[in-house]
Amino acid sequence: MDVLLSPVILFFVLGALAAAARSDLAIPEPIAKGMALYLMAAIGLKGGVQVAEGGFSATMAAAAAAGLALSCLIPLAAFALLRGIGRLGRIDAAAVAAHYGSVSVVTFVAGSEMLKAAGMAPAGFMVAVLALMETPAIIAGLVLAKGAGSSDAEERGELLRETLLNGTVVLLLGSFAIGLVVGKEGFAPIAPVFDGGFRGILCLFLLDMGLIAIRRLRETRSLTLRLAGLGILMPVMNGTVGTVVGHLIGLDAGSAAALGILAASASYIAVPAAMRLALPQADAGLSLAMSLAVTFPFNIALGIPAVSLLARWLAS
Amino acid sequence: MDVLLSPVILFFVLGALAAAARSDLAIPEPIAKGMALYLMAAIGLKGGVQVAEGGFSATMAAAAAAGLALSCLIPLAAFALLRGIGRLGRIDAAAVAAHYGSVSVVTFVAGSEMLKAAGMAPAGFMVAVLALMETPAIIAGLVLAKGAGSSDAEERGELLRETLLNGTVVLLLGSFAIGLVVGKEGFAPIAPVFDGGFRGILCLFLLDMGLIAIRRLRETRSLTLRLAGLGILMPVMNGTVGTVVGHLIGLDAGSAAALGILAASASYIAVPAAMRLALPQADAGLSLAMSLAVTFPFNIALGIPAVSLLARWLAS
Amino acid sequence: MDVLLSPVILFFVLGALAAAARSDLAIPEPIAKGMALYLMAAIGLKGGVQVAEGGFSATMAAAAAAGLALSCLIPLAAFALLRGIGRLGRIDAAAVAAHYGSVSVVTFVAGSEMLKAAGMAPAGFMVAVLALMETPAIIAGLVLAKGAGSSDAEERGELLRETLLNGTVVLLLGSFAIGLVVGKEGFAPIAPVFDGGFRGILCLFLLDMGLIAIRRLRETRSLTLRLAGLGILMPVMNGTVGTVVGHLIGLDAGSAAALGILAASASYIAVPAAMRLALPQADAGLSLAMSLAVTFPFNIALGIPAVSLLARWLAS
Amino acid sequence: MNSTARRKKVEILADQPLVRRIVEVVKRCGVTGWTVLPVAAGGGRLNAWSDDQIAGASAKALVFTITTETHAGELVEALTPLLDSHGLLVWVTDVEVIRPERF
Amino acid sequence: MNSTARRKKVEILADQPLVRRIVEVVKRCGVTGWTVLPVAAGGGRLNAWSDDQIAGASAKALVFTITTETHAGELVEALTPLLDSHGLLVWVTDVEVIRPERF
Amino acid sequence: MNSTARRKKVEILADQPLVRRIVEVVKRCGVTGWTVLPVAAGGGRLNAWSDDQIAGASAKALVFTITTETHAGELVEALTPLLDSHGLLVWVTDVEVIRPERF
Ligand SMILES: Nc1ncnc2c1ncn2[C@@H]1O[C@H](COP(=O)(O)O)[C@@H](O)[C@H]1O
Ligand SMILES: Nc1ncnc2c1ncn2[C@@H]1O[C@H](COP(=O)(O)O)[C@@H](O)[C@H]1O
Ligand SMILES: Nc1ncnc2c1ncn2[C@@H]1O[C@H](COP(=O)(O)O)[C@@H](O)[C@H]1O
Ligand code: NA
Ligand code: NA
Ligand code: NA
Repeated sequence: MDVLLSPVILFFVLGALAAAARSDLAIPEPIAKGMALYLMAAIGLKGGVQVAEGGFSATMAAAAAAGLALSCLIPLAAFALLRGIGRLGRIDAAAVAAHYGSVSVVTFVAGSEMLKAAGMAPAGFMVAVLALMETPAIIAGLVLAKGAGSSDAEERGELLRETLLNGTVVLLLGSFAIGLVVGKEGFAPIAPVFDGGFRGILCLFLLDMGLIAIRRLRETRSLTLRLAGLGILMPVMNGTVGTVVGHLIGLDAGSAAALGILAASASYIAVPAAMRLALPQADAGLSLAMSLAVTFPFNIALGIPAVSLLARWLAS
Repeated sequence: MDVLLSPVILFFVLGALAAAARSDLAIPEPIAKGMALYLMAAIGLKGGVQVAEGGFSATMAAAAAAGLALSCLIPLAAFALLRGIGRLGRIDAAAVAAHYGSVSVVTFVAGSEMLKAAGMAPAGFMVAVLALMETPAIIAGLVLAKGAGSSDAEERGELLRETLLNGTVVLLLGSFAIGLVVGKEGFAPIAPVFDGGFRGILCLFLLDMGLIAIRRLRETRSLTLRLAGLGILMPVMNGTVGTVVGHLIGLDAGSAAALGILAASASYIAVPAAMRLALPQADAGLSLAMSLAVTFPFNIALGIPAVSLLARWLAS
Repeated sequence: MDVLLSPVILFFVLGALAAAARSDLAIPEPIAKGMALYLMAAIGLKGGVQVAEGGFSATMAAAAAAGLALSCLIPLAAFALLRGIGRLGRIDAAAVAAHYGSVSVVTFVAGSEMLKAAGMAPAGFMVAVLALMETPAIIAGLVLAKGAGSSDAEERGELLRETLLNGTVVLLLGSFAIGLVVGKEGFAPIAPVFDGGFRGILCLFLLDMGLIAIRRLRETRSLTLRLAGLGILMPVMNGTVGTVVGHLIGLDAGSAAALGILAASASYIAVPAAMRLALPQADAGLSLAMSLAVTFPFNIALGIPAVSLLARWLAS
Repeated sequence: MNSTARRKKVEILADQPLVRRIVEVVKRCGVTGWTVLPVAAGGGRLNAWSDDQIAGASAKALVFTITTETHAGELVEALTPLLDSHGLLVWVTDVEVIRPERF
Repeated sequence: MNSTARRKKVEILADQPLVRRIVEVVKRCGVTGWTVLPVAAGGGRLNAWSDDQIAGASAKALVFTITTETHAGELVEALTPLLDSHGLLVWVTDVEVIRPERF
Repeated sequence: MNSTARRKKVEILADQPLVRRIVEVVKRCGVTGWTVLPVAAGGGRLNAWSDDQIAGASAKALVFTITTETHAGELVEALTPLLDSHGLLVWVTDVEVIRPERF
């Protein structure tokens, strides 16, 4: 409970309230993007440094495999729900499903902070799992849409390349690798920026997320009540599955919870950009409204605490 | 005297000199805006944390009331001077008067730093007083202009809403509330950013202020010598009144000086934006030139030290 | 060798690899510019503080004179090489020569960090030498181009003013002066930003440099193999000359190496902007490709370590 | 083959804080869409300005909408009250659009 | 004296991630150059949007090229497949250029 | 009713560092105002570029002014010396302005 009164969450609430009251508070877009890049570099580095300390293990490989599997399979379940309950067309359902199979870096970061505060910090390698989970869902989504759109073989190759070399993935894995190479000692001189500054920047970033989430909610016309409900049901299901899988493959409670958080989270950075290219006929506003304005706040406020409890209960 | 050789002031001087010499030195606008938001979040948080430590008191209520009164009344005096001595028309006089009744966040921040360095740090609740003083002056200014412009009832309601929910006010009061809630302990993990980084960022921000102030001075054609004189006379008067009022209502020397600084300062963020909407016929360049290029540098260089001396002398 | 595995260099490599793989990773332009300004302010301040500690000396004057001489004379040698071996026309050769006579702030910063890590930190006054070396080369370049373009006397005066008051120079010398005035004590409160944050920001900045260097390399059509070769030959020659001169005028090994690094580096900020105005007929893409995409990476990877070895060997 | 048709592009240069109000006027005139371009600097009768203001209070933006001649006329009509009071600049260009049904 | 000539300015409003692809189409049509302007905000049939997205996925850009009538026609033709599928807006204006050989 | 009139919109695409000089030329030609739009990217005869340069040395901007046919002609004339030497692009469009006295 206490964790909900941490500055990080309170800044998110402040942003949401300001947007709800139609305040003109706004963070300049390049600053927001700069903070996002900073957060990715920081978690990549810190994860790499931790793995450099702890060494590799079989659990890591199991976590990676589980993450990949979740990212491929969640879209299938999501697609069925979105078509059946959500009454979406094939293309829109496939696009939204891809968002939910992929992951949200900021949800992961906020979740890690909360887990750390609760004394159950996830393992450093979970950052690599995060990076691995970003893209398979995109491909799953495209398969679900069955090559809709004008995509021929060459175009699909191009899209695959663009997806795998997506800025987020490259920065996360790259920083992770740098953390691995430099280790704790090499990290020390840059720690004031990447460790000391981390939570403060995260506060400002979540302020912006609160503003954006509520503004997007207001601007979207195609978000039905049924779809909003799915925006809550899906993270509940995916989070449970992810945490249980994490527990079964032998992850510690914190890492299992982190896997649950990854499964529960929905992308709003990498996937929207890819869908814009690959499924341009899909309603981009709808996917963003669901992932950013429904699922993200739900996860921050309730999903993460719930998943932590579950992981702790499983481990006990 | 020594305080004038602090890095913060010297960076302001550097910016002013660079602009005077027509150097092409410039800080990208999103960066400047990002720094402004950071500074507001930081002073809000720090003020809230301090109040959380010290608890509420009757002096706080008195300070808030005094601040509100000053923000409402200063525009009246300023309006008379601007019409009489400054020879401005009613609309322009009302617009400029609103700027002087409201406050400048950066002047307050620079003043707090100088007071702190002089061992007379103002109380944490002065941040809330700052936020309260931002908007009443805008309404006073509009009343002085007597509903000039095409504003009907609905439009006035809209304007009031926009003014009260101005980004600055929301961020200041919101961060103050967050500081109150999380207290010293919750602030610790984000202190490296919001406390450790504070003075350094302030340096870079004042570098930009120096550049902007002098550039604006050069671009403005409607700033007469009489008006420039008023840009110095008004902060002297308002600063004296504010400090004396602060002393009379029982504030400690540092807080009384801070109230003087708030009274002496003129807005160049919230009020110009509001005036652009509510009094579009007013000469926006003139208000900005007076507040930013005359009063702001005067306060930084002379006004703040003078007010500090006065407060110390009253308290002794 | 170990220094090549520092986070700073590894982030440069990450950026270069990402650009080579055509990832869409990109740092928003205002952020990159903000980081550049921050780095200049930081090295200026730190240099000034160091000189304030150490006091002035005859060596400093000698270093300044040597720097000025190198900045004036390097363009002559470079011009001859670029015309003879590089087969460039007079105007293009003069423009490129000016880039190589001037200096790269980021190369200097990266070099200083590496020298510091190797226990041979350069003297604080080398920052002032850096600032002095920025502009003479521009004038030398224009003389070499023999007043080509439509520049009459008035225009030349204007250009000289703009060159001397270039933002980089003003910020470097201004921060240096501020560091001198405030000294170690005045620097302490802003040290978390300007010292603590330095290497972390440098990492992110070099990430961007890696991205930009490789992207520029790909976009440029006029970079021949001969010119690319000169982009390596010139820093080797200039670095050797600079280091030897530094040794002869009595600089310590670290400062001699720093002078070598300055001589070896080629401008990609101040000079391109000046050339755009003064020699608009020159191929701007070519100069940038040589300095940014060939010489900068070469210096970071090989030039700086080589010059350090040379300086250490001379001093031993 | 693409079908094309003549339309009017109405461009409005206004102070940043006014953009929201202008967009409301634009929407009321039955246009199908509108776009806002950022403006970096400018100069007119009174002052030169550039977008280096901390508050953006002196910053401007360029709103444009492509629409039929009729709607364009209505829009210009509806903007008239703001023209002098808020110092807008408005101008209209002939354009040829592809997919006329979208405008 | 400057020689001038009539040319066509083709403007394309598109999603940011599509710009690279559009530029490729533009280049293939034999134009001498192209320019991209940033777009701050807009609104159309579905949603209003503004460029405050962290990822820029809903951001737009305005690509324009000035070229001969023939090349303009070819470009419009080449863009057709993307018009509906990717929701581009395309319009063409008459312009008078100085130094016609550059366009 | 609004009075409208024909004017010329002169647009100049130039390197960022040149903008100050161009604005001086514009001012000398008796126009009532000018506006600068930021440019994000582009490509021409030599290189493609985008505004990711740290120094902005390869960045461009778009200056435009709306003015009478006479002044537009003078402006084009005055820009001629810079046209080839500095690689400017200049083009002119017909526009219909509201409140003709402002242009
Ligand atoms: N008639 C129009 N005039 C100007 N911009 C438009 C127009 N219609 C649409 N747009 C722009 O195109 C984008 C997409 O429109 P739509 O596909 O209708 O959602 C909008 O966000 C606007 O920026
Ligand atoms: N035909 C054109 N249409 C639009 N923009 C152009 C055109 N030609 C050149 N440009 C722009 O002008 C810049 C310089 O062109 P160039 O001088 O040919 O390298 C390019 O980077 C483009 O931004
Ligand atoms: N003739 C014009 N052509 C282009 N832009 C103009 C013109 N006149 C004014 N502007 C723009 O409108 C703004 C306000 O002009 P003014 O109201 O005359 O101060 C200026 O800062 C310019 O950005
Ligand atoms: Na997920
Ligand atoms: Na005041
Ligand atoms: Na050099």
